[in-house]
Amino acid sequence: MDAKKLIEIMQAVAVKIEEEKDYLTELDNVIGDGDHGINMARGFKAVEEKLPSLAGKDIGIILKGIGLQLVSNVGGASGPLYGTAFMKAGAACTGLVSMDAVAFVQAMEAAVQGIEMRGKAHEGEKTMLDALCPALKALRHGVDSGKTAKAALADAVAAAEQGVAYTQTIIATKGRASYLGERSLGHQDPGATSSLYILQTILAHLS
Amino acid sequence: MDAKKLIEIMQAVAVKIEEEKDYLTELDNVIGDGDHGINMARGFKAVEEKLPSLAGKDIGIILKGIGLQLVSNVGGASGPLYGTAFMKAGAACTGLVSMDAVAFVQAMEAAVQGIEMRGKAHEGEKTMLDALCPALKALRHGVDSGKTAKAALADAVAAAEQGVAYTQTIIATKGRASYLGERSLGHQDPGATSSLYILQTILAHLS
Amino acid sequence: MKKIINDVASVEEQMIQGLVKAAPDMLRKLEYGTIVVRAQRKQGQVALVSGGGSGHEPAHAGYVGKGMLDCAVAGTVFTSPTPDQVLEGIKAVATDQGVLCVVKNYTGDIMNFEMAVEMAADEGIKAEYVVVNDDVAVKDSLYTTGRRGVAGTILVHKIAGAKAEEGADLKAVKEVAEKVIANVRTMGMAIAPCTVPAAGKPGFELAEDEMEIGIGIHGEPGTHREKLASADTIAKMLVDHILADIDYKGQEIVLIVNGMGATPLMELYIVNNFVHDYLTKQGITIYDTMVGNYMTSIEMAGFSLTLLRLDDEMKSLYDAKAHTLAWKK
Amino acid sequence: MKKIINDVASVEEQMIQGLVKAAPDMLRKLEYGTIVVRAQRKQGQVALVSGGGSGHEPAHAGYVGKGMLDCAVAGTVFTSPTPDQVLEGIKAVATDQGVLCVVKNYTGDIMNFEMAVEMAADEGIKAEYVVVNDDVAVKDSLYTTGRRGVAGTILVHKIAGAKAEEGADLKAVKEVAEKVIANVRTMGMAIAPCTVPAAGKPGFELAEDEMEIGIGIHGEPGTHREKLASADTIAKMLVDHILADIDYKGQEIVLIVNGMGATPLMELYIVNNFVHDYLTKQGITIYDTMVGNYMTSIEMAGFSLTLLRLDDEMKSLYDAKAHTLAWKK
Ligand SMILES: Nc1ncnc2c1ncn2[C@@H]1O[C@H](COP(=O)(O)OP(=O)(O)O)[C@@H](O)[C@H]1O
Ligand SMILES: Nc1ncnc2c1ncn2[C@@H]1O[C@H](COP(=O)(O)OP(=O)(O)O)[C@@H](O)[C@H]1O
Ligand SMILES: [Mg+2]
Ligand SMILES: [Mg+2]
Ligand SMILES: [Mg+2]
Ligand SMILES: [Mg+2]
Repeated sequence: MDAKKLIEIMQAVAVKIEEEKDYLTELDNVIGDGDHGINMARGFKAVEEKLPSLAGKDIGIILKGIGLQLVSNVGGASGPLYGTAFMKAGAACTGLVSMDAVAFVQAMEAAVQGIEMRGKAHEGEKTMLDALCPALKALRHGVDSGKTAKAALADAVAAAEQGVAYTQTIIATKGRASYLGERSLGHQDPGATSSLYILQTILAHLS
Repeated sequence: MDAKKLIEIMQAVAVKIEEEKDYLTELDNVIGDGDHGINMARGFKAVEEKLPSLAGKDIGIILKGIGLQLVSNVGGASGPLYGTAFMKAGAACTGLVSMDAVAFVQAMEAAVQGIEMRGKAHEGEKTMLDALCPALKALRHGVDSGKTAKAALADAVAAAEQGVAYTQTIIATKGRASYLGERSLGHQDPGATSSLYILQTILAHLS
Repeated sequence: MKKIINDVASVEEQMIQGLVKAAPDMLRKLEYGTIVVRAQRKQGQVALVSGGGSGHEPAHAGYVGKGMLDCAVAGTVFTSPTPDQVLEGIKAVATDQGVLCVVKNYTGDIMNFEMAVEMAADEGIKAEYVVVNDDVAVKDSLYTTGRRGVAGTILVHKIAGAKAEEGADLKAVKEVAEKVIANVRTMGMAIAPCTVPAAGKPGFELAEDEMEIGIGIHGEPGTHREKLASADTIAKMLVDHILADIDYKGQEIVLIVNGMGATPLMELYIVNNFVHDYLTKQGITIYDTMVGNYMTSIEMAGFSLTLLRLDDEMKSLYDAKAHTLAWKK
Repeated sequence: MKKIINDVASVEEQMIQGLVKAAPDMLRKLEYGTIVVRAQRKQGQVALVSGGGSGHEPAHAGYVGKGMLDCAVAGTVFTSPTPDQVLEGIKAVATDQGVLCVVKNYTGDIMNFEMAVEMAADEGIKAEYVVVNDDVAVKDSLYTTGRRGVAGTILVHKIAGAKAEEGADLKAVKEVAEKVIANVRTMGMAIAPCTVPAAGKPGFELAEDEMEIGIGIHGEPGTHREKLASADTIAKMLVDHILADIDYKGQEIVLIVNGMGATPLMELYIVNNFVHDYLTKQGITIYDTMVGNYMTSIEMAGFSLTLLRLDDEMKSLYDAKAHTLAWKK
């Protein structure tokens, strides 16, 4: 994947998020405060507007630029989290003009660590990490065992899907859903769902 | 009608008003502030509680006592109006231990004048006066032409019924309904309706 | 009907008790009825009494205190208090300088206060009253009951209250009250009705896309119904109605953006954002703005706009210190 | 959704503009974002910055002014402002004495303010923050996000604001803020939900006879649902919950009966009537009572109760002069 492709993919992510805005908000309405889709759509719209000015830059700069846009436009919990994720991924890709499978794993590793650090959370707390951590594991495993980036990412998406389903079965201990205690059981986490959408869109647009 | 009968009739009026409380409130809801039945029921409940202590008094004192209870328990527009009506009727009956047809006319005349004076209103403004003024006219005419009190009162009730129906056809220029302007058309005046109920109850219990 | 109350019959009594308990050093409830007076009785100055039905909180008990009212007499919800209750209030605060009652223009309120003032006179108390009629939604004419008294009433409390506190005599206090009345105009609207507890259901019903224009403060329907419009459109309509009655151009005014009880401040500020610019563009100078719930209709959702034209006397009385539950200056 | 607004996208901007226009001599809006600061910038004293999502009006911009906040940063409705916005606010009011941010305990608020404070430090500004977590509806535990910050936050604004105004240094201002946080507890309920403008429909739905207990201030459902009960029953339940967390017996407290936005004062006073007597009976002394809409959830109907245990320092700071839109002392 080169920088041009990355920009193309991020444009597609912005479209996808806008499409799923109402659904993500609906999910957040049940166990949160009903704004996740709104927040994400606002942020990715800002990203979309920023992308043209990032064209021609290296992958590190593009990812950091996206992270900054998310941090300063999403707000709420998901803003700093996704923002940190992209900024950390960018830092892991400093100077790269294209990304191979190994770089992709490293970027995603940095992103997930960034979220864990910023959110003081880990897998199993009914957050976006329940999609991202299994996805990262699957991605790393796939790449380590010699799969193509696309094939490994397909595994990651499948793992993220399972992770999203898993969020329905656990009680939230982080984020607003944690205020509901047992009442959060049976409901899908909005942040995990938006993470899945991002991974799905990357996969769909990988050549 | 002697003082004992008067007390009996007023007890019946209190029962009737309580029965019609919701309907009167409903009428007031449409063109007023939805409390006429509540106000009247509160007032006549106080009257009912007071009646035993008025037993044995003359008619003038009983009517004044009722008026005072209404003034100090009904509130709103109807309180001072009905209160003044009964107090003026009482003043017209000072010292009487029983009331003949002529005295009845004089009492009712005083009552209606009291309302006109206190409310600065006259017939045709969509108020209780649209029941009471025609009723008074019919009563006076009946008694003047030699009818019994009961027969004349029957005429008065019939006139009041027509008056109540008439209130549906005119625009209010007094009371809260006047704020509605043309929108008050087609709706029956709650105060005229409660006046009719009082007259009907007196008629039903006259021997 | 969904309300946080105990039972319908005790709403007024418990509310007034709860209000007094919020400021026991400042306020006292009389034994007789739902009547609130200052804890420290005024001496040697004109005393101000107001009141009316309950359901307009913080009016009127929220305006009892230094610089404003001496006494507020509360009737049951939306029903004028009775003459004996008003008389009780008058007697509890009357001074040798006399008492001024501030009455809103409703048939019931006027008759009950009028009777009370007559009864007070019989007991040797110098009592008079003024009638507030600021609501331009209602046409004023010799042949009707005239305009209603609504949110502008609190400006009468404030300015006449300051005058009384200064030690002015009854004539002067009454005069300044009447000056406020002559210069204050209001108009209101609602997007959702209110429910009188004892009635158990709303005074009118509105569809999701409807609003009622020209509402009063007693849950009654307004002068007409329209499709719900934007905040700016509604606010412009109300202001235009007011300016058609008094042309405030070139004047200095106080503006009240008043919530009807259930309107979030968010919406009131959005309204103020428009009204401020719109008035300024017409050459009207906004001396001060009040945004909040000042004269409500229980849980009605909607707002009213009030404009008062100031002169130097009213301005300095408006600025004078006041210490009440709902208005501190 | 039935609201008096212009369009969903401009709610926050127009609201903040309208708020500032209500007190142009006292408040100023920054060009960048929906950020409100005092018109006269403080010099040589610690500056206080607070904020969070919009929808809690009058919080927080209504508490900007002498004796309380220096700056309020408003995000979109119920969404924490972003770090660059908070940073902008910090920079607009920072003094050489430093800045204290008052943050309510939500993941989003904490992360965004934390990043802003880090960024401020990079620019050489001495900035710290405290986290308010007064809501006992939520269990506090090492393994959760802990209790939420709700209405008790305004007592932090008031008391830490007075300390800053006195000229105390950042350490002392932060300490007294943390003392308030340690001693303040809140719990709330709702009988009707609110609607985030951008979402267009309510956060939860309740039947005519249901209420939600343990609600927060972001339209989210509470900890559980019950059949609607009487005002006294509800109030007792909330107080008991609070007293189970901190035993206020024998203490002097400030009590806040806070409306959630659409609750009529009538109902809040009825609640106060019970709470006052109930607390007094348990040997708790009520030093002062505040009844009104202080920390709202747009047009949610319901209320919360807040208790703050006072000591001499907090008492005198609580009593200190304050001049803001929503709190005058
Ligand atoms: N501490 C955390 N760590 C990781 N993810 C979190 C954390 N807190 C919340 N989230 C994620 O953020 C999502 C909510 O985002 P959003 O609704 O935009 O913010 P807010 O909760 O402030 O309204 C949750 O569904 C969850 O996946
Ligand atoms: N000026 C008036 N003269 C005579 N009757 C009046 C006048 N104003 C109002 N009424 C009567 O009073 C009735 C309303 O009474 P009520 O609802 O108890 O008082 P309020 O209008 O104060 O709520 C009206 O239906 C009308 O018949
Ligand atoms: Mg959310
Ligand atoms: Mg009525
Ligand atoms: Mg009435
Ligand atoms: Mg949010």
